[in-house]
Amino acid sequence: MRAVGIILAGGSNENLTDISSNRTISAFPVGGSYRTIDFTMSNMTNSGVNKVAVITQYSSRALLDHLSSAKWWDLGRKQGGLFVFSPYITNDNPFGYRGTADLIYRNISFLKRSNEPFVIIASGKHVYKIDYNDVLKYHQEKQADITIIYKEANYEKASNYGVMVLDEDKRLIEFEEKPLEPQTSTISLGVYIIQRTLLIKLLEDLFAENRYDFVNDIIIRYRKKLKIYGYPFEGYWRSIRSIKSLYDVNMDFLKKEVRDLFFRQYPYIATKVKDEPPAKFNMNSSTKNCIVGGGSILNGYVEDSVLFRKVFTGSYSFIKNSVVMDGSYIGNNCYLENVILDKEVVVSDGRKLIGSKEKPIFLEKGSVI
Amino acid sequence: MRAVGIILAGGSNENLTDISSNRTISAFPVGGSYRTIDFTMSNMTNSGVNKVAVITQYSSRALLDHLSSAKWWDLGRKQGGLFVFSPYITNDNPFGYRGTADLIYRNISFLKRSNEPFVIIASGKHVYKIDYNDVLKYHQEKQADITIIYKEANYEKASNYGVMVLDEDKRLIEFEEKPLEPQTSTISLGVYIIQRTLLIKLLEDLFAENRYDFVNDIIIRYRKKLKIYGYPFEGYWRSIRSIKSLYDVNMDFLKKEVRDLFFRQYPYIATKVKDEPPAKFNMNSSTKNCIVGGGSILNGYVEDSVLFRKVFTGSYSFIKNSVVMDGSYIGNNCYLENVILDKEVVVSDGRKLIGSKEKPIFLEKGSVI
Amino acid sequence: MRRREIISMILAGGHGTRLGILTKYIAKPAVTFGGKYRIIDFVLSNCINSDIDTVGVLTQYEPLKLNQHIGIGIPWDLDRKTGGVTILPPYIKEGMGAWYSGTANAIYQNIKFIDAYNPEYVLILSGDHIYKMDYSKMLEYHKQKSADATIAVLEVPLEEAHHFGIMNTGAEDRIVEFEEKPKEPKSNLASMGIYIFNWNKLKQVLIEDNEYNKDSDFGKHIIPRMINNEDKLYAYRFDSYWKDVGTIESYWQANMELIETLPSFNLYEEFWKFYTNLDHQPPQYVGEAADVKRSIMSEGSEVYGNVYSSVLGPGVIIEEGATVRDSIIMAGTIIQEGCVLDRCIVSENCVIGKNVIIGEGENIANIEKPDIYYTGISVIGEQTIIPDNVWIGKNCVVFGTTRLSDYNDRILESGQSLILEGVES
Amino acid sequence: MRRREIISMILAGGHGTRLGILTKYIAKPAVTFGGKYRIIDFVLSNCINSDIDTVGVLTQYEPLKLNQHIGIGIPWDLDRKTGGVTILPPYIKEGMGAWYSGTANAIYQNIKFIDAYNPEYVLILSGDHIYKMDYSKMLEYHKQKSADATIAVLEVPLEEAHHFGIMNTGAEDRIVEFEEKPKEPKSNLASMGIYIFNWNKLKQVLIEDNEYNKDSDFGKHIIPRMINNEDKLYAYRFDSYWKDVGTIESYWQANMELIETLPSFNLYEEFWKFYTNLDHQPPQYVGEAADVKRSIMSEGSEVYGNVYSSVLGPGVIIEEGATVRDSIIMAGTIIQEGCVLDRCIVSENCVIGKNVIIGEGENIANIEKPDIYYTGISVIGEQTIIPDNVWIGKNCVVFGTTRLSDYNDRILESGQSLILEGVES
Repeated sequence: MRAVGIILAGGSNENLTDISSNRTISAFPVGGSYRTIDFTMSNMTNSGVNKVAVITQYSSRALLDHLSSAKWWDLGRKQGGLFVFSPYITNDNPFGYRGTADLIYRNISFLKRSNEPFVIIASGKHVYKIDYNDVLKYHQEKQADITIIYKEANYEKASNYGVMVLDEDKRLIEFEEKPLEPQTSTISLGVYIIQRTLLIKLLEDLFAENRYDFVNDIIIRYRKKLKIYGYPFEGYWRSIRSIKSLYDVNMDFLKKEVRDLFFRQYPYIATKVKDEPPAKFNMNSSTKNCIVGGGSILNGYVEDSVLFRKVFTGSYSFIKNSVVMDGSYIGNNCYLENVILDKEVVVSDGRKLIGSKEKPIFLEKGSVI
Repeated sequence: MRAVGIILAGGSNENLTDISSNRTISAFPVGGSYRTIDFTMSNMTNSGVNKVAVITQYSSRALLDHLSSAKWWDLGRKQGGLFVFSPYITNDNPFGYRGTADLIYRNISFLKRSNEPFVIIASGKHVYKIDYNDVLKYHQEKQADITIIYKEANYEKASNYGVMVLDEDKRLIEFEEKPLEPQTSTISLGVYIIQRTLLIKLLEDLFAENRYDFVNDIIIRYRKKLKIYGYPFEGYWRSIRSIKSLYDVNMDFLKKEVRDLFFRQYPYIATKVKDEPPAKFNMNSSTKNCIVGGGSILNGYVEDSVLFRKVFTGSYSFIKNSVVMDGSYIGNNCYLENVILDKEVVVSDGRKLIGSKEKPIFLEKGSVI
Repeated sequence: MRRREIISMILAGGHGTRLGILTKYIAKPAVTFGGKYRIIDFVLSNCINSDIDTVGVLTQYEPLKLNQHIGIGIPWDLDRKTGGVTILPPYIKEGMGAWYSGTANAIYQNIKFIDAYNPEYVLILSGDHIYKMDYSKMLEYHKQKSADATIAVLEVPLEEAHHFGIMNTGAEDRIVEFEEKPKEPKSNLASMGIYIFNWNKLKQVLIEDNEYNKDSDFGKHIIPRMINNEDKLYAYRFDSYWKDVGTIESYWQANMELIETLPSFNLYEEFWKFYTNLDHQPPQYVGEAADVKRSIMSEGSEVYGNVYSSVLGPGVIIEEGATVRDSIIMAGTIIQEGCVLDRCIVSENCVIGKNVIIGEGENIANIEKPDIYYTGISVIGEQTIIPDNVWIGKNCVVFGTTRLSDYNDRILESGQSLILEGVES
Repeated sequence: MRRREIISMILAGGHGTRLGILTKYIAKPAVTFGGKYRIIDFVLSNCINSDIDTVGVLTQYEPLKLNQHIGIGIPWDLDRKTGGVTILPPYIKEGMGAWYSGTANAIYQNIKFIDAYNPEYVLILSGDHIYKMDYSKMLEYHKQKSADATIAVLEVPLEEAHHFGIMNTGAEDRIVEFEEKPKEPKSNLASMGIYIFNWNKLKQVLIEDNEYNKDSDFGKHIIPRMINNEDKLYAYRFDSYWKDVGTIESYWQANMELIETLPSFNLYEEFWKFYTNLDHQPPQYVGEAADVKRSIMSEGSEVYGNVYSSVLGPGVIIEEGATVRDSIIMAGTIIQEGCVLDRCIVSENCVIGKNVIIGEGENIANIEKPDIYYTGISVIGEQTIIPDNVWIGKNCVVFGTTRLSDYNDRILESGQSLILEGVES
């Protein structure tokens, strides 16, 4: 693959809107075994990209831990295949977060030292599967300066995203970020392919003008000057932005077509290996339509739920429509419905928690109730 | 080894005093093939420490590049054997550098998640060889809370260091940082062994009181409350603090006993592998009392100098008493005496540069003259 | 090269013929166990958990799967610049080749490999056993005793002692005699095939013994020779779970023990994890109409049917309406709708067609290999395909891409074998 | 497992007998070259520089040093979770062992290994050659031609063509005939032993050929069979530096070429680096009284004496007053005070005592092995010790811990051999 990858794994505006967690979205557990960033990481490496920079603004410890070894994505190279850039302070650069383009600009030496002609810029908070080679081929066919991956969304939802107007040839005409009244329902997935040297030049020009935002100062500002094209994506794609979307994406994995796409169809999604033993279903357990992670030990009843690794459920407990993350412990005689337990939550014997599908109850990491 | 290592690789007060370089001292080239930090890194791994955190304040790109793969020190573990912590900004922690203890406190989770009973805290700017197992054994025999490695220095030099007063049993009585009139010539080498749980407790207490300095707020403040002992070190030891000391340490490697200590006596100093071919001595070259790094091609005359890797010298050029770092190019008919060329300096044909041993000329990285 | 205090040599060359079809194309240490593991994972994990970071694995029989599994040692943190895990097959020296002809001969042929690390001690292990052991404690004991060799022993019931290599000990557990499968055992201390030797001593004895025994074996030659030399040999008593899964029945039994509510061999302890090479690790799924009880399921397995008292490997699919009971289903196998499996071992990547019944009928020992298949367990070899609506009895063996025409009226009677050759990959 | 478009198989099993004592205990691909490298480094580096990340190395003869050198592949960035470098020695299948009996037979025995990566193409290389080649360009050519096999060829002087395997080509360089060392060559296109095959095609031909030739060889059997089958074979012309360092003289010559001011084989190009396994890499040192000219020195070597037109390996020490000329001194060897060496090859970790003279006298071919040592070069085997004040002539071979008593009046005349056996390690 003739491209390097940049994954934007969390800026200041990228925390879940409705909880006060320090964890960036990219580090949130998805689908029983994964972290959100695994999907984009695996898309990169499965497409043959073998040099990836993950740029974080708030460098959550969870994300750094997850990426502490590059082995799982086979990016462990002598001179580094996986680079994790956290912001750092120098005399020249005493600023905090100023924008997505600023995040990349601060690590421009990564781009300058590469030889690959193209750069793929993607977000770490999306769940999808793609071969970027197809996009790159399209980019070259169109002789585009920038290619943006897009999707047709429900009109109502479009106002949450960057909305694009494309001409017949799929060249970008207009781009509006979270418009009040979207002109179309064509939404940008925030994934870009661009020539490496062009990106370096744009970033340097921007910085000289004190501009720092990729969408406003590059895509929108240059939409006429550059040849920017849209590449249509049609498969499963979700963006995690809220507790509700975290819940919904996890529940999606109870659908066979979603499981088959990510679990059974080659190429696979790679993640940090956890070395848990097989899941154990004891005598009186009952399990219906559930995902159950390795190392879990089940004694109770579970229905329509996603259980991550090392979950313990006690006897006569009942769990329904819930998401239970790694290492959580549910005692005997509990009742949980429409609940999200973050990692390592302890639910004591006999507790009852009932949320709604629209507003599931969320218990933060390590809570004991 | 039952200890984890912490290497302090550069705080705000740790730049070379007499040049305006962004590079931390830990990343400076020493001895023809190494970076300063390699000595402490290798001391750690050669002593069997297999979990090392390098904490940087100003995270110079050179240092990060040098540490980008843990393979060279055989610290590449599934869950990470080498951790590089750069400062990061969170809502809780918007501060810049506040002190050595603060640097460690910010990464206290590294200590909390470890199981090893001891911690070795060392600096990344020292050149020496030691087996920390001997120090640990001494620490346990003395039933010390903290053990500080010390050395007897020239009295005149002591005022540049932390000066210790020890009783007969080598227990610390007084400690003064850079005293105007040193009471003794016993200087601290800034290397400490301490119980992990004690360190965690001290750091948490300190932080609660808004104290941030390891020497002032732990060593000096607790000197009577804790059992702090000195461990005498007698071998070659240098600290790099200035251009002059950088020059002197490099020149030391022209002495057989220094070369034998670091190059020939087991265990060896490990460094990032550079894959340069053998050094090449062409027909008309002449080389006397010189270190010459791999990949260098020599055509001129060189005497009493240290040439790093990939240095090129042109015909009829004369180099004496100089230090030439990686990738520098010296044209034909040049004359260099008492000069330090940082990396990738280009000296054009016919140039003449003469410094003094007391004040060598320093050319910054990438200069062209 | 950095010197090592101790290095470990794992004998993984055994053919494991008593495991029948399970070891037809793979070495015994590479056979899966407990769903997601392979047998060798247990000793490899014991090594790294005991802080031994240099391991040689001696192979010679069908090592491909073992090589692929071990790779460069990443799962066990044994991918090192120096040390780590090294596969050691036989090789040609000065124009002469030699296969490993005995356990000690295999070590003899690798003296140079060991010498390169200049270790003080060498730990000899077998790649065939399932147990948890902290070898660093055994090493401590060895040093304490100033022993030349220390041999781990298990107390077995005296009436079974004649199946084992028995150590007769004197004061302070010093070994005074070794008897291989004695008819009238004098003690019940059975050798576990785990030895620590002072390397200098062992090297000398290996070279000496090679003069006399070209098929030098630890139990038969080296230990007796050392006792004879009055070297200091001590027994190290071990009293926890240890299994040699050498037969179909013991292999099946050991797997079944894992599904107990409180298993005698516990995989779930945080401080002594077992590691394996599993690249793709999606979670397990249990379907709407499924019933799973008293069972363990590995990564990526999916159950839509009924699974009772069984062990499922990674990626296994049990389709709707199928019932699997008291069985071991290995990685990647699919059990289609309506099947009924009882006391079966189905190897990796098989496809069992719809409504197939396996394991019913009379308990007649296998006719061709009655010493291997006789406890009622039917075994299906790897990559086997069984067509729809077939009925297979007890103690049967099936291997290969079988078709309806290979069965007599859709039936394979108890004790029959159906092995199609030449379908290697 | 991730599928690979192309994987590379390196034949590294050769004994290299024409290199005499240099290959006594190590396989030819593991012999050092150019100071710090080993011969196999060149093809391994070519592979990774050509973006091929999956490499099998077929070994069988004395592979210990080769195994240690390759390790898990870190120096070549071939330490991968899947793919990377794998050492492939022969093994026992279903109770039967088989050494590799020919170049193609070695690939035949590893069909399963290759199949596991399901590659479209397989690149077959020899581990014995020194050259730079971008295999990705050869692959492009292979695809362009829609070839079944592509063979790299070198144009040699027609009068030397009878030493080589010669490809006779028709239109567009399609190969119509292959002749091994033809007496009357019809073309000057010599096979370099570098082949790209479509894997499916090669696999089929290997299986077919195995029926007839148990010692199946690419040149002798596979290529002729494919030409006979009217498969599409093309020659890929290569016109840069390529050396088979198969004899003492050609090995010495190729080393000497590296020290030219403008060498025909340039190690110093930034965009095509060669990688090797060198753990400890202190810089070189040249002493006060030293004179070093027209020479290359590897990491950690130190010269206090005179070195002219020579190649020094890592860690070599040339003491004060010693003179080394036109020689190759390998890793870790010490040449003590007052020695004079002329046209010598001194292997790894030797100690040459004070005032020893080697390489003077009449050019008499070696008496025992006149076909190996006859060009005036004397060769000292690895770990040899030579006592002080000894005089050794031309075309001599010395190996072992020699003492004064082993020499006749301190002299070993030209053409004599002094080989002490049984000093392996």
